[in-house]
Amino acid sequence: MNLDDIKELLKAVTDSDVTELEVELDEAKVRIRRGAPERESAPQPPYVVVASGAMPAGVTAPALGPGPVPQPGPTPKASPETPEASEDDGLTLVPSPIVGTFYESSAPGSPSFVEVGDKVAVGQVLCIIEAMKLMNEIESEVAGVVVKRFVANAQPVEYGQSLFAIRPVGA
Amino acid sequence: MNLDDIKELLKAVTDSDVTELEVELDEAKVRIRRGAPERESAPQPPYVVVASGAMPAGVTAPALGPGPVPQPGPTPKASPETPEASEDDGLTLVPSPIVGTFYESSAPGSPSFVEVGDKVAVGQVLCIIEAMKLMNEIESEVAGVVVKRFVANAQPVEYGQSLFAIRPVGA
Amino acid sequence: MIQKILIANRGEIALRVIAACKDLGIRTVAIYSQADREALHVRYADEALCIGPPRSAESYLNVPAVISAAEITDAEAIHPGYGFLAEDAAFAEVCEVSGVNFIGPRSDVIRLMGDKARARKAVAAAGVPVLPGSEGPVETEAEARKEAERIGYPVIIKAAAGGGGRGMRIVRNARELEQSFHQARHEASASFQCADVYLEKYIQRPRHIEFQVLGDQHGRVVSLGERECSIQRRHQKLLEEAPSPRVDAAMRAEIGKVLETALSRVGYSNAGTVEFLMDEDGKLYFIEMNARIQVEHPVTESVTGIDLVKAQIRIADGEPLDAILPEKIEIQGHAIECRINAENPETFAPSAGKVTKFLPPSGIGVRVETAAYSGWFVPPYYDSLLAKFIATGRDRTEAITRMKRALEMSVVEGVHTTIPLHSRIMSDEDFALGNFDTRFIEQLQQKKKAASTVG
Amino acid sequence: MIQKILIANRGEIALRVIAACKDLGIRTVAIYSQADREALHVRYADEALCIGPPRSAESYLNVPAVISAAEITDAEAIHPGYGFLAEDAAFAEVCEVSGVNFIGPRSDVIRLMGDKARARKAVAAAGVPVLPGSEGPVETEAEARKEAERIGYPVIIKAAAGGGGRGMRIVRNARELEQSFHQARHEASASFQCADVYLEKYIQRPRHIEFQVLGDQHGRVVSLGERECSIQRRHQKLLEEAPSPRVDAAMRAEIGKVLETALSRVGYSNAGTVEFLMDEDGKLYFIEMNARIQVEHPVTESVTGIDLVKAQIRIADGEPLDAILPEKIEIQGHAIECRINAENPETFAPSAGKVTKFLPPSGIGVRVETAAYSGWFVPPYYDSLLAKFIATGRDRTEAITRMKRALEMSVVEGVHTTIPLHSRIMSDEDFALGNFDTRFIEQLQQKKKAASTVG
Repeated sequence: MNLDDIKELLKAVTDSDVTELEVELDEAKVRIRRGAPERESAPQPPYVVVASGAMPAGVTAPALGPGPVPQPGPTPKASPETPEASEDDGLTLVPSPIVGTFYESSAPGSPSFVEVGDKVAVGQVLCIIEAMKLMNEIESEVAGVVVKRFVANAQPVEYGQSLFAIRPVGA
Repeated sequence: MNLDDIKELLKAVTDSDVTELEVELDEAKVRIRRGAPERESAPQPPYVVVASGAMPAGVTAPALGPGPVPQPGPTPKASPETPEASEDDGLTLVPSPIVGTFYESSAPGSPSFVEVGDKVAVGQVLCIIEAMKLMNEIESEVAGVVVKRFVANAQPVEYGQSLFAIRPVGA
Repeated sequence: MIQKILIANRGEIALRVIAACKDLGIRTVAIYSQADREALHVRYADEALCIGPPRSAESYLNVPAVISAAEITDAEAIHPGYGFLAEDAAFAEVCEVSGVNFIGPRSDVIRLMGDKARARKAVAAAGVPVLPGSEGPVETEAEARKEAERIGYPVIIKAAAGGGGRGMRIVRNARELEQSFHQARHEASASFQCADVYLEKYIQRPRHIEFQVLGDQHGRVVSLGERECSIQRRHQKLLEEAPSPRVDAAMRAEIGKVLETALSRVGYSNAGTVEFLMDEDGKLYFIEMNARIQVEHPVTESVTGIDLVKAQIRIADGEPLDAILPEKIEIQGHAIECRINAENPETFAPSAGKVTKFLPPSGIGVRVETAAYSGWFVPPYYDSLLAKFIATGRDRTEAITRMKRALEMSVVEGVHTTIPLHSRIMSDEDFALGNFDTRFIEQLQQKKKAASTVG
Repeated sequence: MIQKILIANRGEIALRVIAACKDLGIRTVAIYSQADREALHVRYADEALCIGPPRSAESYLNVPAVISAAEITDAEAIHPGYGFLAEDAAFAEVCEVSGVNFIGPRSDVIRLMGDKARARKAVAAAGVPVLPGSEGPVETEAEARKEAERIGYPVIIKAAAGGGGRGMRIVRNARELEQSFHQARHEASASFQCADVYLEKYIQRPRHIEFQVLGDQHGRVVSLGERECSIQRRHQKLLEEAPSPRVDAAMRAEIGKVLETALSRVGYSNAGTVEFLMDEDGKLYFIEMNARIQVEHPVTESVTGIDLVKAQIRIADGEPLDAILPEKIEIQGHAIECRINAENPETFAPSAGKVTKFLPPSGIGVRVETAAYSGWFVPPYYDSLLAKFIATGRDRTEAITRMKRALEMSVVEGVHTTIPLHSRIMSDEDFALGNFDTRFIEQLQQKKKAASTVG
């Protein structure tokens, strides 16, 4: 059974008036439910919550794989700020591609590469991340307007931490 | 069984007035439900609910919910037989009120108190459970017909284990 | 050789007994109430039998059901664990007449130890130091007054049949005596259906210290050293350790020797614990004996290397202590046990419910005893003990350090636990120095309150 | 004194290092890949930092990211655990030049030990018995033939830069030599970018035995006795124990002494393991040295009472072994470790996925090292070690009994594990007698097949 098969099953269930479907086929296990899930999270017997919570557990999860892991990890304690903006708002987040220290300008006292409100072009330098004494220029991958900066000058950043939010031109 | 078979089953269920269907065919297992899961929201204390389903089974168990306590608990390894009948079929199950040994008659060689097919009245003795050398007569709480006996003569029974299924008069 | 044992208990102690049986190659029968179908002792035993509804009176305390379960499963012996039927002399007697091997002392010895006044008299006769007190029950106020003056104020009045603090009255001077005496008799009568009370010397700041003993069925009794159990709240132990920071080798040997003589004389067999109070000068006074395995037995196991539950079973099977114990009992290192209860750490209200996450600690120097797991539902019918964390080290400091780490590197979610309280104890200076008595927890709570008032 | 340590690893070993740091009062920094956001080392460390995407090459093996993480968190030292960067001499060197304290041997010593031929020469010079073999790489077929005749058939040809069985060829007689020599060079070249091969005496039924050592930065090296690691499958250890059923006190002392001299001479510091093969006559031959803490270190900890990871950190901090170790190293009791891998116990195929239920064993004589928990997702990117169960006992029999019980009283659902395989090992007669060599697992599988054919 592959992802397409599961999608097909989903459609079939949607077209029927069935509320629950479980399939065990070869090595795969699929369980589909729908309708009033509020009830289950309320005064339900405990194990039902377990079953319903994390979607069809078992085999489907692996299939989805890690991929773009959702940010809210358990304790990224080192990251003091977390982005509130998201791509849903039409904004593009610029994540740090490496671990290091964020610098807003090329040297102390120099003007910042960009300020909130600035227009930026593709390839324009947004900031520097220093790692092991190397200054890595971070360039914008979109053209747009800088809407927010998440990190203070000289602040450490972890991999994937959001640095800027940019509203792409035309968005 | 393949996907098309499952889709066909889904359609068949939708077109029928069946609320639940379970199929085990070769290596495959399919379970389909529809309609509101009233049974799950039954006002049972959670631990009782836990007690009911065949918990270790993993995914299917939680969905089953409480209902008419199916015997296959986690490891009542001492109970060799389990009832298939349930109150849903209009049958009344007679559970053993104590731990002990089941006897069908008052003495070896004597006729059984009741046989399958017999009519029984309220208060009529169905069997004896011996515990600590004491013979405890188990009386029927309903009037009806004995439809099934779950336990062999001289077999040990645990608390709550089903002994008989009785179809109440008029049911 | 015993082939099959029925475990008349639940929770972590049921698992503890299953482990000992497995280590001895003995088959096990678990019994359970309807509330415990998902319990681990049901899963890990070779057989399991439902014996009744959730309420203990109708299941774990239901003697006919328990005996009957042993009969239909052909179990030759019953291990009662602690609590429930463990110190019920009548149950032990039913086992004896039913031909079931009760893993514990004889029923008459259990009965003797259950009567505090008689127990005290019995051990005092063999030289065990007891609290100065009345010889048996005190019937009249006049008699009580005379005894109090002989013992010296303050004194404490206790119910002869009592336990758990009920029916106790502290009397600081002659003026308070009359009222307290009558109140104590009244409470004793109401709580235990027996108005008998006795008088004892009252220790202001006692430490609670207990000795672990093992006796075989051939008249030999051996002391395995002491446990320090002063960290309690309302007479409920929260934390135990071995050895005690206040008992040295000489005192351990001296008390051990006198206990061995005294208990051998009363025919004590199997595991037992002799409880003492220690006064401010470090003197020990016998208070009572518990004729069973205790919750806190693992700390003794850790420092002696002896598996006490295995020993219990082998004793019940008739083996002599010579075959079970090493020639010389040595106390090595230090061990601490924290009781992780499903309780609010501030109010101590029991917290039943679903344990949504349960990640026990692990690693070097850490032992865990538990029947909990992620997704388990703590039933409201039984005690609130969720797990025991036991940390061992070469010395007390190392044991404390490791316990601190174990408390930090574990997760319990869904119910309140006493973990935060234990973390505070582990960081307390007086605890680190071994400076504490049975009022420690009370003082710790006050310290916290004071700190939060200042802040 | 080191104040903060960055742990350049994940899984159970990261938790093990966090525990040691907590026991020493040192703060910890966890690093993690995007696949490990829900990992316990992230939860239990004082700080945690995401350093890259799931693939190890871009995260745990990414030297600039690791060093940078240490810099921005002000960690003064890095503990590499095992695997990943643990024996990467270049990484150790980067640490040295970056002023970060690498918790392990000096980079030049790691480099020496990484070159098997040089390592062998170095220890042989100091009197450590080595397998009869060629002095360094053998360049031509003629040279190989001469060496093989000197050593005596069977011989084995190995890649100088190799490991894990690749590039190895067994040669049973002169006729096979030509083809095997060229094949081995070809494989070595393809696998390790270096065609150099050397020759060694081939032992038909070897046992794998290794010695744990600790060296301080002041020239002192101490041996902590051996571990028996013969239970392997395709050179992957599955079960280890200490002591070895085939090493007696005299041999332990003799090998220990010669190792202490040899490793002191090469300037070895921190923890390390010296691997030997034992031939059918019980003679030991050095094969290689691992310049790191090993997966199986807990069995040595259990029988010596020494916390090896704490020792590593204190050594890196400059403390002498005199301060860290007791005066005399004593081996007490017996310990066995079972590696519980998320693998199919028949096919050994890794089994990534969600661990729906994880109930580790607990109780007397059982230690667990794990980073797994109910609901955790075993990522497919890293090794398959789910947990280590360590059982200790007064003797080997007790340790086996307790391990058997631990395997029975634990639950892992959602992924396959090697638990059933270990249960079979624990019940095997030859294992109980200590009669086994590195082909044990192969034979066990054959036994099972034979049994099922008969049945």
